[in-house]
Amino acid sequence: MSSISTPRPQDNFYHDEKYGFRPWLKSWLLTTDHKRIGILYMFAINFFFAIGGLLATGIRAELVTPAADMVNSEVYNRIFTSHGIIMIFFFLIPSIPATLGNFLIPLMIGAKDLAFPKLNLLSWYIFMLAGFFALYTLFTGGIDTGWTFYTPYSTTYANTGVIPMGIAIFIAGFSSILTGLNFIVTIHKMRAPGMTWFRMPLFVWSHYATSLIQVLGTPVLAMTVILLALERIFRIGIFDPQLGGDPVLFQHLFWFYSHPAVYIMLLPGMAIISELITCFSRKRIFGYKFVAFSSLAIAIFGFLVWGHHMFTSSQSVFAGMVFSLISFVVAVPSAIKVFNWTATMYKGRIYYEAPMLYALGFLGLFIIGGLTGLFLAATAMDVHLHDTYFVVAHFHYIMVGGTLMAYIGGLHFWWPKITGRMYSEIWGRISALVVFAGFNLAFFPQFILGQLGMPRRYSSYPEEFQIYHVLSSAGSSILAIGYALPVVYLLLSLKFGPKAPSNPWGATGLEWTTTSPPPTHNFDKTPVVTEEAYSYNPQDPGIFRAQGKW
Amino acid sequence: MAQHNPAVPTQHSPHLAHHFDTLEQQYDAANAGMWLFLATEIMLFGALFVAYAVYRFVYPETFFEASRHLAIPAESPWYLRSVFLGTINTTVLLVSSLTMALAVHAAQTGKRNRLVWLLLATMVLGTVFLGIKGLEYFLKYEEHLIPGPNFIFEQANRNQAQLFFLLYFIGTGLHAVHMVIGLGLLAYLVFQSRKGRFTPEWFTPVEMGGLYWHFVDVVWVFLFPLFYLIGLHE
Amino acid sequence: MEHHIIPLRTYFTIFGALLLLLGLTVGVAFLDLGPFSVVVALSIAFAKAILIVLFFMHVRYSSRLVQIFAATALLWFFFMISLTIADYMARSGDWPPSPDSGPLSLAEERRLW
Amino acid sequence: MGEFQFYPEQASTIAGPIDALYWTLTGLTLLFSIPIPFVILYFMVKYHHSRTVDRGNPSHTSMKLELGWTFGLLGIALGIFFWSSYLYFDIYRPAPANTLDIYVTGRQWMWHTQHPQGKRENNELHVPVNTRVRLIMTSQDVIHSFFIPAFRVKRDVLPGRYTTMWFEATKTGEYRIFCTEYCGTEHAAMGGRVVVMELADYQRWLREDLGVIPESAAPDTSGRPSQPPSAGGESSGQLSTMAAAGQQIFIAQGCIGCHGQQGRGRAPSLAGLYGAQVQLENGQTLTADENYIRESILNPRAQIVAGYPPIMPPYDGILNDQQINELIEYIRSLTSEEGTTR
Repeated sequence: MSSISTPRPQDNFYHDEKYGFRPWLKSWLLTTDHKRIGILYMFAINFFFAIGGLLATGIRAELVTPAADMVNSEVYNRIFTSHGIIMIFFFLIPSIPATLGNFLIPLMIGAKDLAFPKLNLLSWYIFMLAGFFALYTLFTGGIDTGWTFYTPYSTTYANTGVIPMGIAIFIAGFSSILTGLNFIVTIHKMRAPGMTWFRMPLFVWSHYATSLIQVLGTPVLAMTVILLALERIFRIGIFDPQLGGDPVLFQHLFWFYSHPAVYIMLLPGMAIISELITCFSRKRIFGYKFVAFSSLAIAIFGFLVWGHHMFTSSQSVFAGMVFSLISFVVAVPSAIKVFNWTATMYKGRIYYEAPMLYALGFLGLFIIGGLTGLFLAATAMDVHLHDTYFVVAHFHYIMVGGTLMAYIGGLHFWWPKITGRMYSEIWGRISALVVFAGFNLAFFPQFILGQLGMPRRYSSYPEEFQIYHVLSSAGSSILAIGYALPVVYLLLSLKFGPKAPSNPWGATGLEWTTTSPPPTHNFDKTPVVTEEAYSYNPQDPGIFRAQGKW
Repeated sequence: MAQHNPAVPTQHSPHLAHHFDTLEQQYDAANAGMWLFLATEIMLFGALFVAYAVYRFVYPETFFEASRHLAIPAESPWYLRSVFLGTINTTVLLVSSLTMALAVHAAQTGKRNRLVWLLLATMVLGTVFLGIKGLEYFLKYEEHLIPGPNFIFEQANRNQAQLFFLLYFIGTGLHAVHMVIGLGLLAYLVFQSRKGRFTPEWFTPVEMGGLYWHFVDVVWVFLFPLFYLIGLHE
Repeated sequence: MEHHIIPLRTYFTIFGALLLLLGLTVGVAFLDLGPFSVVVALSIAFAKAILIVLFFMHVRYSSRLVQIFAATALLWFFFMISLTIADYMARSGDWPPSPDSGPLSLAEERRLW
Repeated sequence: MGEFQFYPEQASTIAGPIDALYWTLTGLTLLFSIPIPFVILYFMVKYHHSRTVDRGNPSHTSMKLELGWTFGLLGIALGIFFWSSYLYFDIYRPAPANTLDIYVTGRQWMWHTQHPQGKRENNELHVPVNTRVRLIMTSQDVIHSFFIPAFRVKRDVLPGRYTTMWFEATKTGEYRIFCTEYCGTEHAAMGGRVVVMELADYQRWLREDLGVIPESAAPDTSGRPSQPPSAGGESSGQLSTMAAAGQQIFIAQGCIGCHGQQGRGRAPSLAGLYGAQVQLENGQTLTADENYIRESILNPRAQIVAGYPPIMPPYDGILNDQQINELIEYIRSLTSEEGTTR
C-alpha cells in the first residue's frame, strides 16, 4: 500500500479556508465535491427514513386490533400508501448509491471526483425538490392509492393527492438517473492506472449494475406517471376501460420499472456485504468473477421478469409461464452470491465486529427473503399468495432484512473514513443483535398470515388473525428501538468518539490508503494499483482495532 | 481508451476540468454521458411506442381508420392535409439535421462565422417545424379530432379511435416539447459561439447539442410513419 | 484532439439518402401491402435512423463504448416491447371483450359504459 | 371460519395439489435456510480470530463448485417451474364444460352475485358441494380481486371485461371471501362468505321463499320474465325499531357506498327526501312517498332523478318486503337529522 501522508487536522474536506457562517453554508450548498454531496444525501435519506419509520409504527399500531379503531380506514389507507412511497422512492432507491456510493466510488477507483460533479449536485437538489413535493402531499391530505397507483382507482376514483405525489416521484426519478449516469461514466472513464475491471472492488461492480438499471428503467416510470397524470387531469386517457383501454397495460408499464427498482434497492446492499465479509474474514472473496457477473446478470434478467406481479390479473397464461420461468432464472445469481460469501469465510480469520454482525444478519435474512421469492415466482403458488401478507413479509425480508441491514453495516464500516471518528463497538454489536431479533419477530408471523390468506392493505381483519398481528407489532417496536440505537451512538461518536486512523480495519481498497476523512482532492498522488481487489492474508492478524490500538 | 497514463505531460488547457487528466478523457466522458442520457430518452419514448404497439395490435382496423382520418381528412384541400404537412415537416427536420451536422463540422474546423450561421439555420428550421405542427394541431381542433367530449368520429368504434388520437397528441406533443428544449440549447450554443468560446480543441457542447438534435429527429422519423402513413393504403 | 473529421461530401450523400428514403416510405404507404405495410414502414424508418445515428451522430467513428451504449438502449426497448406484446398476443380473444358477451342482465347493467 | 388456524382449510379440489407444492417449497426453503446459517456459524466459531487453526493456502475460486451450485439451483428451480406451471394451467385454463356459471359483479366495497336461476345475493355466494362452479366476474368501477383462501383461488376483477375463475368445493361449510386488490376506502370491508351446501339444500335454497314474510304476501310480479321468489341475506329479527333495522340494511346492502357522504355525487342524498318534491330525468316532478321510495329500490331504472347516472342495481329479488319497509322507515327517519349516518 502506498505511503500514507501524516494527516494535518485541517487537511480534509470538512475544513474550508473561508470562515464565518455564510461562506460555510455556501461551501456546503454549492459544493461539487462528491464526498460532501454524499453527506448531504445522508441527511436527506435518514430524514425520510425517519418519516417512513413513523408511518410504519402507525400501521403496526393500528393492526394490533382487528377493527379499524385507532384510525379509520381512510386514514389507514393514507398511512400505508405514504409509508410505501416514502420508503421506496425516498429512502431505499437513493440510499446506498447516493450516500456511500457517492462518497466511496471515486475513492475506491482512485479518481479525484465523479465524472460530472455539477450534475451530481443537481441530482441532490432535484431529490430535495421531489422530497418537498412528497411532504407537501403528505401534509395536504396524503394519498390513498397504494404505492402502485393502479388505475382506474388512481385516475378516476381516488380523490386524494395523486398529482402532487406523481410529480414528486417523476422528479425523484431524474435524481436517480443522474446518479446512475454519473457512476457509469466514472467507472468506465476515470479509474486509476492499473485498476482493471477485475481489480475493482465488488462494491463498484454492484453499483455499476445498479446504475445500469437506474438509467435504463427510470424513464419508463417517468412516462407512466405522465400518462397517469394526463388521464387524471383531462378525465380521458389510454388506460380508461370505457375507451377500450386496458388497466393491465398500466401494470405492464409500471412494473417494467418497479421490478428492476427492487434490484436497484438490493444490489447496493450486496455491494456492501462483499466488502464487509472479505474485510472481517481477512480473506479474498471466493469466486470474484462469479460474484461480479452475477450482479450484472441480476441487472439484465431483472428487466425480463416484471410479469410475476401480474399472475392473477388478466395477463395471459402464456405470458405467466414466460415470466415465471425467467423469474426462477433471476433467482439463481442471488443464490450464487450467498454461496460465495459463505465460502469466503472458509479458512478466514473472522472478527465479530459490528459491521460483520450486520453482514451476517443480512446473510441469514436474505436467504429466507430470497427463497420465499420462489413461492411467488411459482405461478400456481402465487395465485394463492398474491397480494397477501406473504408478499409483504417477502419484500420486507429483502428490503429491511437485506438492504437496510447492509446500509447500517456499511455506515458503521465506513464511519471512521467519513467522519474520522470511531463509534462505540459494544453499542454497535448490541444494535445489530436487537435489529436482527426485532426484525424476525416482526416479519416472520406475516408469512403465516399470508398463507392463511390475510390480504394486504387491510385496515380491519378477521379476529382469527389477531395473534399474528400482535406478535408482528411487538416485533416492530423492538425493531424501532434497534434502529434508534445507531442514531444515538453514531452521533455521539462525532463528539466523543476516538480519532480514527486512516485504516482502522486494516482493509484493502484505495479509500483506506488516504487519510480519514480524506482531503478534498482525495489522493495526494494518484494511486497506482498493482494487485488484486482483496489481497488479505488470513495468516497474520494485521493492523487491527482488536489489538486495542486506540 | 479505458484509462489514461499520467506519464504524458498534459498542458493544463483552460477547458480541462480539475478532476480529469486529459482533454481526451474529458471528451470521452462527456460523449458517453450524453449517450446514456439519450438511452433514457429512448426508453421514455419507448414506453409510448409500447402503448402504441399494444393498442394497434388489439384494434388494427380502428387505427387504420383513425390514421386515414388524421392524414387525409375528407373535405380539406390537398395542401392542408396532414400527410402533406407531415412530409414537409419530416423534410424540414432532415434538413435541420444536415445543418446541425455541418455546424458540428464547422466547429471542428474552427470556422466560427459559419458555425453561427448554421446553428441559426437549424433554429429557424426547428421553428418552422413547430409552426407547421401548430397548424396541424389547429386543423385537428377544427375537425373535432381532439379526444374528449366533443370528439367526432362517425364510424362505430368512436372510443377506440380516441385512443389513437390520444397516443398521437401525447407522442407528437412530447416530441414538440423536446424540440422546444432543443431550440433553447441551440440558442445557448449560438450565444456561446458568437463569443468565440469554441475552438477546434474544445467544442464538446456543440457536439452534445448536435447529438440531442439528431436524436429528436430520429424520434420524428419513427413517429411520422406510425401515425400518418398507416391508413393510406385502402 | 484527433477527432475524426467527416468530409462534407459524406454529409450530403447521407442527406440525399435520407430524402430518398422519406420519399420511399410515403410512396410505399399508398400501396396496399396488407400485413407487410408495417414491416416495410418500420424497416425504412430503421434505415433512416441508422443512417442518422452512424453518420450524423458520429457513432461510426466514436469509441466502442458509445456504440455499446447505443445498442444497449435499443436492446432494452426490445425487451420491453417484445414481452408486453407477447402477453397481448397470447390473450386469444378474451380481451377486448365483445360488448354483448355475458348474460343479458349483467350486459344490460353494464350498458352505462 | 372464525376460529384460530395455523393452516388454511382445504375445501376445494385444487387445494390439495397446491398445498403439496406449498410444503415442497417450504421444505426447500428449510433445506437452504438451516444448513447455510449453520455452516456460517460453524465457520464463525472455528475460524474466530483468536483460535489458531490451519488457514493454509485457502482456495479463492473453484469452477467445479461454482458450476455445481449454479446448475444445481437451476435444476431445482426448473423443477418447481414445471410443477407450478402445470397447476397454474389447471387453475386458470378455460373451465371444463358443464359448470354452474355464477355471475359476480364487484363494485366499490361490495360483491353482487347472481345465479343463473335469477337469484341475487350481496356479499354472499351459495354454491353446491362437489360441483364445478365457474365465476364470470366483472367490475363496475375499479379493479377488485375475488379471493377464497380455503379454495386457494383468486382472480382480479377488471372493469370493462369479464375474467373467469372456476373451483369445485369439496367440503360443506362457510368460508371467507376477501377482496385482495386495493380498491379504495372500504377495501377491507369488502369481504363476504361462501356457503357450501349439499346439492339438495342448494336446490331448496334456490326455490326458498322470502323467509319471514308469510306465504300469503305473494311477491308482486314486476314485469321481470323469470322472477322466482327469492330471499336475500337472512332477514334480521325485529330489532328495537324498524329504522335501526333499516339502517343495518342500508349499510349491509351497500347503499351507503353511493348515498352516503362517500357517494361523491353518484347518487342523490336521502336526507330530507321523504315528502319532498323530486325532479326526474324526464322533467316530471313528484313527491317522494313510500311508493316512490319502494319503486326506486326495487326498480331504480323506472324513475331516474335528474342529473344522476342510472347505475343503481335493481334490489328486486334481493330485499323482501319487510326489509324494504324497514328501509323506508329508516329513510323517513332521515328527514329529522341532517346528513345520513357515516
